[in-house]
Order: sequence, then C-alpha cells, then structure tokens
Amino acid sequence: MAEHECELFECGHRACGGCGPALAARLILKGTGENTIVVASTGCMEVFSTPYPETAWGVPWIHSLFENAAAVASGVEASLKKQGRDEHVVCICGDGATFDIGMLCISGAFERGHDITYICYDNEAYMNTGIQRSGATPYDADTTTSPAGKCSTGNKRPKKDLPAILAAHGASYIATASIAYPNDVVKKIERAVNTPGPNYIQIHAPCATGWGFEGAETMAIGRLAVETGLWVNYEMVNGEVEKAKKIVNRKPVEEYLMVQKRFRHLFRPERNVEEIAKIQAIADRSAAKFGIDVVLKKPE
Amino acid sequence: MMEILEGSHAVAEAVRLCRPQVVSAYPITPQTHIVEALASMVADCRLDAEYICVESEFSALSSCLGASAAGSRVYSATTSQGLALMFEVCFNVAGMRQPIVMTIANRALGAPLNIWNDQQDSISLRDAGWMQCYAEDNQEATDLHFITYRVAEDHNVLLPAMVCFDGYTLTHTYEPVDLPTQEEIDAFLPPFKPYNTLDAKKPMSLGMYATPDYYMEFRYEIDEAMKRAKQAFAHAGREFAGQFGRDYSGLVEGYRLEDADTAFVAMGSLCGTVKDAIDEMRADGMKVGLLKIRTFRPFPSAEIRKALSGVSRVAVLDKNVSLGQKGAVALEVKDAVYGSGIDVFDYIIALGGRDVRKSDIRTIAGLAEKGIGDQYYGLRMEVL
Amino acid sequence: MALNVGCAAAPGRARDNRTGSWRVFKPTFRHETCTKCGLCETVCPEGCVKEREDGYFDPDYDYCKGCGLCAEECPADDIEMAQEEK
Amino acid sequence: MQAFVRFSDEKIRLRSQVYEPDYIIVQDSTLIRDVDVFGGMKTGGIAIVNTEKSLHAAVPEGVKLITIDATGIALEKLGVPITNTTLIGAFAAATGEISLSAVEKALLNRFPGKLGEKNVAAARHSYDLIRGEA
Repeated sequence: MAEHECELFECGHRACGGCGPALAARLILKGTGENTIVVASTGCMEVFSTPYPETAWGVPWIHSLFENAAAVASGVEASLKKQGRDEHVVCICGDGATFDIGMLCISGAFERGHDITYICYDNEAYMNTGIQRSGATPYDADTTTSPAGKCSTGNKRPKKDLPAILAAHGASYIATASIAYPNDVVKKIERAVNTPGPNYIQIHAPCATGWGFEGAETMAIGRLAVETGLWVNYEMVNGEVEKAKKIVNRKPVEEYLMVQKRFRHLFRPERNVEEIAKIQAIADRSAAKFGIDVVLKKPE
Repeated sequence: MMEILEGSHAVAEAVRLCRPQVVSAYPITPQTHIVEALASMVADCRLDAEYICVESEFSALSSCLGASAAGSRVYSATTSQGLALMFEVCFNVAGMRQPIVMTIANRALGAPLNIWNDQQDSISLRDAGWMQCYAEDNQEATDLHFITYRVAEDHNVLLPAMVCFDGYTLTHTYEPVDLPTQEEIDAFLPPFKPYNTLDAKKPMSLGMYATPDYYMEFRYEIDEAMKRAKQAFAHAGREFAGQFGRDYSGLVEGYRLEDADTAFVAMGSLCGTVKDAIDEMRADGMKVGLLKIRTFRPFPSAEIRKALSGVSRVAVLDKNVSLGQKGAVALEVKDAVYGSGIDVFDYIIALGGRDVRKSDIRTIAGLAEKGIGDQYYGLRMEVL
Repeated sequence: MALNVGCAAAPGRARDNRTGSWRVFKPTFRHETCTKCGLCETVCPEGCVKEREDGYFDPDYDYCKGCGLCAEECPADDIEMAQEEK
Repeated sequence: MQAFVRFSDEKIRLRSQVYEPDYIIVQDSTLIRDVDVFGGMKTGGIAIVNTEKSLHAAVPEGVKLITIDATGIALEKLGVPITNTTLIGAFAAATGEISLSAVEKALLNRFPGKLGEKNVAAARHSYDLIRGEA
C-alpha cells in the first residue's frame, strides 16, 4: 500500500498551504485503499482537487452537485451490487454539504441502508464561498454571515449534533476524528469501509484561511480543540458510544479560542468573560457526556 | 403481443423489456402507476433490477446519475413538481453525458396546484440538454422507450432522454398496445456499454469543474451531440420500423398536409383529436392538415420548414406558455419558418387539463384563417 | 475528441500544476537531529514529502507550498523555515 | 367523478371527453338530483342506473332507462359494495355491444383466481337479470 500513498491523492492540487481538508483527503485514501470509489460534493476540496483536466484523485471519483453526494453514492452502490462488484463507496463532503444542504439525501441514504461510508471533512463553515456559517459552525464563531459586531458575538447557535442524528438512523458505525491525530483517522476510516451498511465519519479539519491562523499551526489548532474538549474524538457502534479519547488535565477553552481570528472578538477590546464562560460550559457538558476527563494530581 | 393495457402499465412493460439494472423513482400523480408496476415486477422477479425507493425526486435522479456513472442502464419517471425538483440534477446529468431515460407523465406546474395534463413541466426543461420526445398514443409511448435508450446510449450521442406522454389522457387510458417480446427487444437494444465509468481498475474523475477556458467548449460539445442525435433518432427509427413495422424515423410527422392552406402544429395526445377534426373539416372541403412534432429536443427546424413549405398559415397548439411571451413551440416554429412568409399563430390551449374537443380545433382553424392568433384559446371569460 | 466527454479526466494531470511556485518560506530538512519518524511525511497536506533510500525525508520542492506544517510538527526540530530566495 | 369509454374496431384517436354518449352508467343514483347525468344523450340511447328503488328520473326523449340493484348484487356475490363489474354485466345485456363471454374473459384477466370468479358471477347475475327483463 505504501507506494500508493502519494499516488491516490496527488501533489499539484490547489489547496491553501497547510490545508486541513487536503491532509484529510490524503488520510482518508490511506484508510480506504485503492479499491474505492469517491463521491464528492461541491466544495473547497472538490474545487482545489479537480480543475479540468488536472485531477488529484488516483481513485475513481465523481462529483455531481453540492447536496446530492449521498444519493449519487446510493446509485453507485446499487449499481455495484447489481454487477457483483466490491469497491468501497465513500462520500467525501464538507460540513455545508453535510450538515445543511445535503441532509435530505443523507437521511434517505442512511434510512435505506446503502453500504456506503459518508465522510464529512468538517472545517466548520462554507469556506469555498468565503467563510459563511453552516450548521457545523461553533457557538460565537465570527463568519461572514454570522459576523461579530456591536450587537452580536458571532454565531448564535452551537454546532448541530450530526453523529447523533445519523445514529438515530440506525448507522452501525459512527466516528469523529481529527486530522491532528492522523493514525486515528486512518484506523477509523479502515474500520468504517469494512463495516457493512451506511457509516459516518466526521473529521475535524482546521482551515487556516477561514479560522484565521497560520498554515503551520493546522495540527496544533486541531490538537487544542481536542485538548480543550471542544472537539471529542469518539466511536459509536450501533448507537452506543464505545470509545472516547480521554484528555488528561483538560485545558481551558480560551487557549483554543484566543489563537484564532474567528474568536478574536471575545478578547478585544476586552475579554468577554460571559461568552467565554458559555463556551467553557459547552466543553464541560461535552466532556461530561463522553466521560473524557482524566485529572492528574499536580505534584505537591 | 397485442394487449389492452393502461398507458402507465404499457410503459412499465416497455421499460422492463429494456432491462434497466437500476430503477430509482419517487411516486407522484399521474406517474405513480409506472413505478408501482416496476416495483412489483422487481418484487416478483419479472425484472432483475435494483429498485431504489428514494425519499425525493431529487434523489431519484441523483441516484440514477450515480448508477449510470457506475456502469448500469438506469430508469426513472416523474412529472410536474417532481421534475421541477430535479431541475438541477437534469442539467448535471446531461453535462456529465449520462444516457438516462426518464418517462415524463406530463402535468401542469403549480401554483395553483393542479394534477392534470399540460406540457409545461418538460417544456420548462427544454434547455437542460435532455432529448425530449412526445407520444401521441400509448403504442408510441411504449415504442419510444426502446428507441430513446438506443439513441441515448449511442456513443455519438451520450445524452439523457425524456419520453413525454400526457398525464391521465394517456397514462390512465386503457388501449390496445402491441408489446414486443424480450427476444425482439434484445435484438434491437444491445446491452449498455458505458463510455466513461467509475471503476477502481481504471480510475477516472467524472464531473470535474471547468474554468472559463473550457466551459464553453463543453457546452458546445453537448450541443453538437444533440444535433447528432437527429440522425441517431432517424436511424434507430428506421431499424425499429424494419423490425416491428411501426415507423418513428421522422422527427416530425405530417397528416394530410398535402395541399393544406392551414397547418396545425401540436405535440402529444392532442394530435389524435386534431387528426379526427381534420378528417371532418376535410370532408367539408377545408384544406387543413397537421404537423406533429415528435422530438422537441433535438428540435427539427429543417424538417419543420420543409414540411410546412406549402402552407399559408400555421396554427400552433401550445400546451404551455412562457409567461410574458408566447408558447414555446410556437416561438420555435416561427424561428424554423423565419423568412418563408408563412404566418404562425399561437394558441395557448388545454392548460391544467382543460378538455379539447374536435369543435375547438375547427374554431381555431377559423381564427387562424381570419388572422386572429397569439392568444389563449378557451378562456372562461365569465370567471375572469 | 479533444475534450473528454462529460468533463472527465484520468489521473495524473494534477502534477502539471507545480505549486512550489507559491512558496514564500522554504523548509530545509537538515537531517541532523532527525529520528526518521516520518511525521513530516504524514502531516504534509501536499503529500510531497518522500522517504529517501537512507530513511531520511525530503520535500519535493516542485510542489511544496512552504506552509511550514512539517517544521512546526517535527519532534526533533530538524526542519528550518527560511524566506525563499527567488 | 366521471370516466369515459370509447370502443371501436378502428383505431381511436380522439382524446376529448365524451359529450354525447350513446350509453351512460350511473353508479350512484343520488347524483341524478345534482348533476345532469343524462345530458347529451339522444334517441336510442340507454341509461343504466344503479338503484334498489324504482326510479322516476327524467331521461331525454327516446332514451331507455334501466335500473338495477347493482349494490345488492355486488354485496351478495363479492361481499363488497363495489359495483363496476356487476354494471358491466348489465351493460352487456342491455346494449348487446359486447358479449358476456368477452366480459368474463376480461374479468378473469384483470382479477386472476377466486376474485375473478366472484366478479364473473356478479356480472353474469346482472346480465341474466337484465336479459330476463328485456
């Protein structure tokens, strides 16, 4: 497999330097292997990887529309089934395509039980069109359609719990992952494509351009999200959380927020204690829900 | 074998004979009987296909696109609001050159909500890159499925096709239909050979995006393929006629046009009523005829110009209207005969299932002779 | 046909686009404190870091955009970023 | 709810509704109060009305009115008040346009098995009833 590692997602794509989703694409194909058909939605990844005739994809790849990847994948899967073929059918879509405009098709495909793996690379806003909020945008994030201002602290709603929605559809395997933990991403992808039925993986993929940090920090930002409890890496099997990544001495959310321009308004002109406390509460609830906290006593 | 079948069931039998490997559709009146029949054929093992029971028309056509790209012959059917919901996918299927055949049980578009027949739905998709043919009766509706699959999958064409037949007027009418045998259709319609396909052994990227450096050339290619479809239709029609005796090789079809002064132009089931009306008017010494348009896309401009060359005036019966303009068929017929000096009058007729009688056709002939046209016909002034 | 029907293409052509020209900062893999852990290869969003026969890693400067992720993540601090001389 | 049938040995092209029927079948006699069900009928026409009572409807001159308790027959033969096949039997008997054997064949084709036989029994019963009265 090693000799294909670069070949399956090629150099020469047009992603920004330090792009989380581009790294996600590489990791995803490491997990799926070459016997895979990728169905993509419209979005950053589609655009940076396939300007005709320069495709970066070394596996069969199809893009139709923004919102129909799950339905197109349903058809691909049905066709393969009829032909007795065994390629993995994998959707790779952004959070806008997944959380918002593609929900109908995703719900239908999961309810019908197609043997597909749906992967959302979650960079928490519509980046391709210039950083507009999606249902995956976190609370208080400043985007071009949830701008912070005199009467606004940014995005008004917390992130939609899509894994829970798809678990309710009866998906047998659901996992969240982060590009900051590359081996974990690959392992989860491998498990998903080898688990029959519709499965879902949501990969936290920090976007330097959209979130406002240097491309060199992509992994570090991803790690901070996990270390503060604002992103939890977990697996759900048949609707039950099986494993969640434990965090030793969880960091305060500020450490994550203050290094990104999208949360800058929480610190300038002065610290917005109230809003930061609300975000800390989101992290605390999530940590409690998934039982991720490991507190080590400081040496006396 | 000649059987008396409901139009929808005749079409479903035709689709079965075409051996689609994936069927994906969503129920909507008056198309529903087709997909119900296909679902029960799959359930009874009369049709060896995957039936994807989708949650919307949007997903129906999207999943057809995926299945077609993965190498299967696919089928769908819809109408009206369902077709409108597919709008975006329709353009995409044509642009990706997937030879999907879809039956349209023509129905009006809301608002107001109306489940009855006109042709506004498919006409509104005329620019999507789909071939469109319109059936006069259920025999034609049945046969056009065999022909359109052949044309669509021709590697010189590679375009999707809509077989349009009028909701209720044809879908729900029982009439005799001669159904070919499986052996006969297998001899006429070879197995699907995909052009570009999704295959891990030979990876390809399908549906990439094109910058301004390429986009126009791709649209031009689709347009050229649509033009090549004319010959493909004629060719497939001739072969079909040779094998089955029913001739659909003409993209248009004249009826008593010889020496006619006034020619009607119509599409679909209305042509039958017009033909009966013409016979009566001819008996009364009126020189009238009909030009039936079988394929609206590709649009047979040259054939229309030739067929109408001897007439003085044309009365186009449009079961659609481009609001703020005229009916779509009339506009295109005008373009086809431009410069010939022939008057083209448009009559917006039968919207939302309004019935058309032979006497209406006679009245319209009279209006055209007086030079009165480009109007709605049969408006109930008392409710306006 | 010159254009591929339906805007389709076979793999390979992305390499026509040499993204190395985007670079402002250039990574130098010093191979001094390097432990050959391979993290630089794993984290590169371009997939342009390759293992050499001797087990050390080098970026392909034809494609390296100079994002600095490898340098930031290198546990041995063996990759140096410096402004590109053009 | 209206439905129209044309039958002929020639190909039928006309798609309009039927405005001057030779025959009319009224499945629900209460309609007669509100709707001009016999409109367009001419001399020699036959109207078949489903009713268990005697009916004094004003049919146009020269139109023959035939009543039949199709609901009663359907309930007896089929066990449900669905009168279509019963009325087809009556239609065949009253008009002579189609033979009982053709009706039976069509019914068995449409409803295979026991259901077909029940429907044949209903059609035959009404056929015999009308023929007996004629």
